Amino acid sequence: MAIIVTEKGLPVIVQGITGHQGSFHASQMKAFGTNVVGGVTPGKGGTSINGIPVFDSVKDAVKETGAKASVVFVPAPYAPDAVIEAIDSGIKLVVIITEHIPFHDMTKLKLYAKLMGARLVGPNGPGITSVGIAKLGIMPNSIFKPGPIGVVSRSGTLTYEIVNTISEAGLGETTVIGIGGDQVVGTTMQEAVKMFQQDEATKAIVVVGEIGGTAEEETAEIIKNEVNKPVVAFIAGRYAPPGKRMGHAGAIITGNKGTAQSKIQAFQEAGVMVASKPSEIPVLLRQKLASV
Amino acid sequence: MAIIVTEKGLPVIVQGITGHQGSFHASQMKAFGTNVVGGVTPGKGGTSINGIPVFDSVKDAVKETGAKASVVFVPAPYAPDAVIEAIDSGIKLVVIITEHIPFHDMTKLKLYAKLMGARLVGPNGPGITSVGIAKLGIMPNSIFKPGPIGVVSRSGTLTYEIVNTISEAGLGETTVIGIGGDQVVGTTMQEAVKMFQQDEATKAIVVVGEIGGTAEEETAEIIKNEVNKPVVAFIAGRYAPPGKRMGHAGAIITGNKGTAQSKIQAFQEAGVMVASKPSEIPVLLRQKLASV
Amino acid sequence: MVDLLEYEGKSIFKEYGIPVPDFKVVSDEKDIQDFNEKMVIKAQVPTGGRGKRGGVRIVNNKEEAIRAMNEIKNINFDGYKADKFILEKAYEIKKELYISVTLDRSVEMPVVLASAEGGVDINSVPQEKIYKKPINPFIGVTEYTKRELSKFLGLSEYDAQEIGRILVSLYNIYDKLDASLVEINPLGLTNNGLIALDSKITIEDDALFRHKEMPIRYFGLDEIEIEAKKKGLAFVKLEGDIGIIANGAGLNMATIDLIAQAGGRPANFFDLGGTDDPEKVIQAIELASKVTNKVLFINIFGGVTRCDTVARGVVKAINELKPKFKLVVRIRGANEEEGRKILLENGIDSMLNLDDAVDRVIKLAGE
Amino acid sequence: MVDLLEYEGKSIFKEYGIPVPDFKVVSDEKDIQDFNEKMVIKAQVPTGGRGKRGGVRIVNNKEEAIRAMNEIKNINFDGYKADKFILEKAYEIKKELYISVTLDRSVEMPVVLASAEGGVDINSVPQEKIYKKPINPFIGVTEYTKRELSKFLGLSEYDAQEIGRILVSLYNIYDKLDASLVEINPLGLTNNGLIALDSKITIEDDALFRHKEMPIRYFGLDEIEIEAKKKGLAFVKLEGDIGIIANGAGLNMATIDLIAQAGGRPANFFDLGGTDDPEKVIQAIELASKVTNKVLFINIFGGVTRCDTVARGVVKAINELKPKFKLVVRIRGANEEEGRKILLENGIDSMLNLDDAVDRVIKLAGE
Repeated sequence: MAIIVTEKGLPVIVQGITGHQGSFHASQMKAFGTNVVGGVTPGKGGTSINGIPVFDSVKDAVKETGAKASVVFVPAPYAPDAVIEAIDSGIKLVVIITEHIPFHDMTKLKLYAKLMGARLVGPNGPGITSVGIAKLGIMPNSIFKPGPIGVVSRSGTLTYEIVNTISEAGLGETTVIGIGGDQVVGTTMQEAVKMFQQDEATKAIVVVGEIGGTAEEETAEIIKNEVNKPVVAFIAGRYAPPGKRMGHAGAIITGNKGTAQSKIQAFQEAGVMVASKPSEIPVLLRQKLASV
Repeated sequence: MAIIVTEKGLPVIVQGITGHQGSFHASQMKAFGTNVVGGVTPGKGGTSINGIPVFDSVKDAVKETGAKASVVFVPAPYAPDAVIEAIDSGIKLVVIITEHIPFHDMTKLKLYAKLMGARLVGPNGPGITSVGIAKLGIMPNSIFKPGPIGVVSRSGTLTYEIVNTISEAGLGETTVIGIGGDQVVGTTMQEAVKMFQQDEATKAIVVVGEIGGTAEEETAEIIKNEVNKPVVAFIAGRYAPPGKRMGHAGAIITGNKGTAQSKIQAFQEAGVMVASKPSEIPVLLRQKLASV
Repeated sequence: MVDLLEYEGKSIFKEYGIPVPDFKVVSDEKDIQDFNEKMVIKAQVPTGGRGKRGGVRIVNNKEEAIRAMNEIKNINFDGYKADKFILEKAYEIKKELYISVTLDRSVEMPVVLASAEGGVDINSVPQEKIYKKPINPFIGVTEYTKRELSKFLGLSEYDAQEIGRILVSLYNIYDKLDASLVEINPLGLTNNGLIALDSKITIEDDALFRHKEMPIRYFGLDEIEIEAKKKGLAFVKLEGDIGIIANGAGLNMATIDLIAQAGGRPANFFDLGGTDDPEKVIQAIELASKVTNKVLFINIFGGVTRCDTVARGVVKAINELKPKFKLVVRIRGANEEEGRKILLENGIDSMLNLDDAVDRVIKLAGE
Repeated sequence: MVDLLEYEGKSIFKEYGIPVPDFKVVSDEKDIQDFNEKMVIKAQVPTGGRGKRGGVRIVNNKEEAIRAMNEIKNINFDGYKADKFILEKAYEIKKELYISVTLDRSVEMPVVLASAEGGVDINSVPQEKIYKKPINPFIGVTEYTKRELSKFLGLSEYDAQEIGRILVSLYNIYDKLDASLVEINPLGLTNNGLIALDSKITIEDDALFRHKEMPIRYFGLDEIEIEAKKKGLAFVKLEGDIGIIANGAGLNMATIDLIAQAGGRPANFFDLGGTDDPEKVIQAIELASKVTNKVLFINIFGGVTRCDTVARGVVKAINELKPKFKLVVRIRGANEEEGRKILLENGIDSMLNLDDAVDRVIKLAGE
């Protein structure tokens, strides 16, 4: 029915809820139908934001609300500690929206999450939405439509563009996961694709990649060996110059590594159709789904 | 059929094989029927000990022999690194015989093993023997007899005494695991008892505890809630004075914590028969097994 | 990213116990004292290949050193001129090795990379000649890794001890300074042990808040890129004439791709980011104007950044700046209707469909 | 275990940035200078409850200090006399707190324990008044733990910062010095912040190879226990008359239990350990002789230690030492037949069954 966020009514807290972004998106999530049961801001315990109770600590929030997932809007210098607090308090899914978390911290956080059996999504991404179930993050509520397409993306707004295109074409999505644009991310493209393969409701997968790193090449390898569902890919940054960080910390061609060409070639060799523009994605999806 | 060591022919290496203990017990393990495929001593690669090839590193040994488990005889100052080397080389079961490893190191090793999905047994224990399958450690080969009793113990020679008693009484063992006498051990009494409960071949469980810590009390709680097989316990140290470390680093009554009385009471409250001497254990086992 | 110069890196090496030659940093004739031994003078520039361009010279006395320095000062190193120099003893090197600690994005951990083929670009060394091993940050450098490393490099027992210490120091620098790369290339093997003959340390931008002591460097950046960076904006100058503003890095790259695929020439990458302040939009248009010759393409998919905010900013900017270039605005997402209305009321036509917008941009750019 | 004295612990606290009173260590009248304020003089002894015994006194000038010191020197602290004293300023304390970092065997990680009820034995404080929180060694002390802690202790914002720093320091001491306990009790809350009024640091024996700087302490040990410890043997003196040697800690404890249950009085715990050297057996018998009045019971289950080795050692020891006490030898396991034969050839009867052996011991002890 979806990946990662699969439980309707999953109790969610927002860490950093009293901030500008935190409070806005807590309300947006509620409007989407997410069961936002509380927020956390140290020192603001006992207050409330748009009817959502605020706690001093995740421990308090979990104790009072039974929260199982958290969305983190805490600024980068404090975000790693907020994530550890969530994990230590028994939260098993932590969606990190915060950008500019040093990758050194993420390396350790990711290992710690693995040790403690928690899953991280992000950082520096729009979060995850399972259509009809819950939204944990900042994707616009309006772009989704229930349907059979699983979307995994390294991007934020480009994801909205593509999801919107898919929805408008009359298709629709199971889960849309923005894994984040950093060098080290909690949930990888590779994992997401494997999960979509396992998910019964997902009939086809869209992978939105970009320059930098080798996640797409490794994903292509997985698709070749383990995925029998149709996959359509899009790669941003075909015309990006080498050695320049294109906004995302992870979007950089270093030496001859991480080029769009390399990724496109890897996908094509794995039998994945690579769209040349967002509007082509639903066209290719229809073709692929029709031929299954 | 057994716990932890369940695969006949499991390829095992011995780390520290060129030492006095390592070489002796490598041969003893072979004589028991363990598939000892190699040994590791840095700088001694290319030689052999009693027909067992020696490698410079675990990586080399795994590459050449396909080893899946390791028994560590490396002295305490170097043992933690040897364990990490084994884990990093893909070994999933590391039996640590070495004594006097600082508990600070064990705390970290245990977390690291969890992170990497490896199991540790020990340190400061006799290892683990699955009768008819393999022996990883230093228990005397002669004391075992195939049979339905699972034995978990914090002790070494006391385990031999008790296993010998069980064997001579015509019963016999599935797996005997010496978890080690330290404060922090790789596999706990609690885990072992849970595994024996799951193991079909094990019809009754013997728990050999001693003063210090709360492992027995916690085990009793597990037995009460999760175990329906007959359990017989023995607790050493009923007459041990408080505040004195009785040989094992973990065997100490601190304040009023860790007394034999507390452990005996906890077991009795969990419906466990507590033997007053080793020779009583097979008697109680026969009673319990007959009444099942 | 902050790339430290050789002398800065070597000072850090020294502090962390990595052997480096005794060096002096000189920038003027008067900094150079009399000497009478084989020394080397090296331009302190943040570019590779300075040796090939004559930025590294052997000198035997004060006069030669001054002459060399003055000559090097005239060399153009990828647009950079040297004003600082290292003057240090020239060692007899038996062998040049390579060692670094860097993030491996694939294993998501730091790795040590090492090779007995040092002194060249590590990317040109074949994989099988490179020792590569992850360092788990919860554990640090293990003893067995040190043994593997020295065996791989074929070092003597004495040097094995030293390379172990050097590796620990490199990892400590990586960890404590939030570096993305800590590299010694070449690591010289002499008769008296190992010595770091060069240094490369790169500090991650995102971690600079923890390292106020670090210099801020803009090497390799265009003037407008520097201006953007100072304002905390993500801006990359390209060679074309079509200015681009989009919100989000991925959408930005995709927009550039679409323009380029359609035959246009994008002038820049420029991520507006998430904002609800029209002033930010005005600032952005002002900046983009500086690289835009023909058309400015604003492509927004509203989420955190709402379309009406963008529209208000666009209107104000156009009125204030009265630009000569043409404008194509495409807005979708949050408050798109209100945004379109605001634009229309001010005589600015906007588009909803991305492909159509790209066509329009190309058409206008060709006029 | 090495228990550090207060002044040793406070020196470490100071080094790690934990606020302590300015203190002076004195042991003689000439160490004490003139002063004219409220000071406290404290016996440096490794026992609890020294205050109740008069080992801590308030003094207002040199003369009072000297008098107090000389008086304290005559106090018996569980068999220990004070020869060193801390002389430090007596603070105005608003509240006494408790904080420590120690291993929690149950969670298998270090934990911080803290309470607003300090100055008393933490074991006497009810659970709900103790803050307890594991510290994952891969992560260290987290910011949120500091917040929880200071909230639990009801500290002001100023003191909250300080308690956070103190906690980090305590954990660093625990980690860097391989301590099993690092305790401040009481931690004084003054008008000018927090201050460690006492210290307790215990270093783990097994880690002493990493801490050659640590003093070796035998406090609370009997002479024979000290002798055994110096030889690296595990020996605990008990009150009885039946000497015990067994191999293995568990078997040893079980042997003591069996003897005691049967009405005998064990004289000691003594783990022979694993050995294949008869000389070690002789040494052991020699040591055990010192506490044995009636019977020496040697109980061996052979594994690493083979029965024939033990037998050879026993024969030689008996011939050399010609002890007055009686001997019961019970051997099982590796090479038991050979061992029995060796003993028999030398006129020593041995037993195989443990219960029978215990009966024999009790019988002989009663004769």
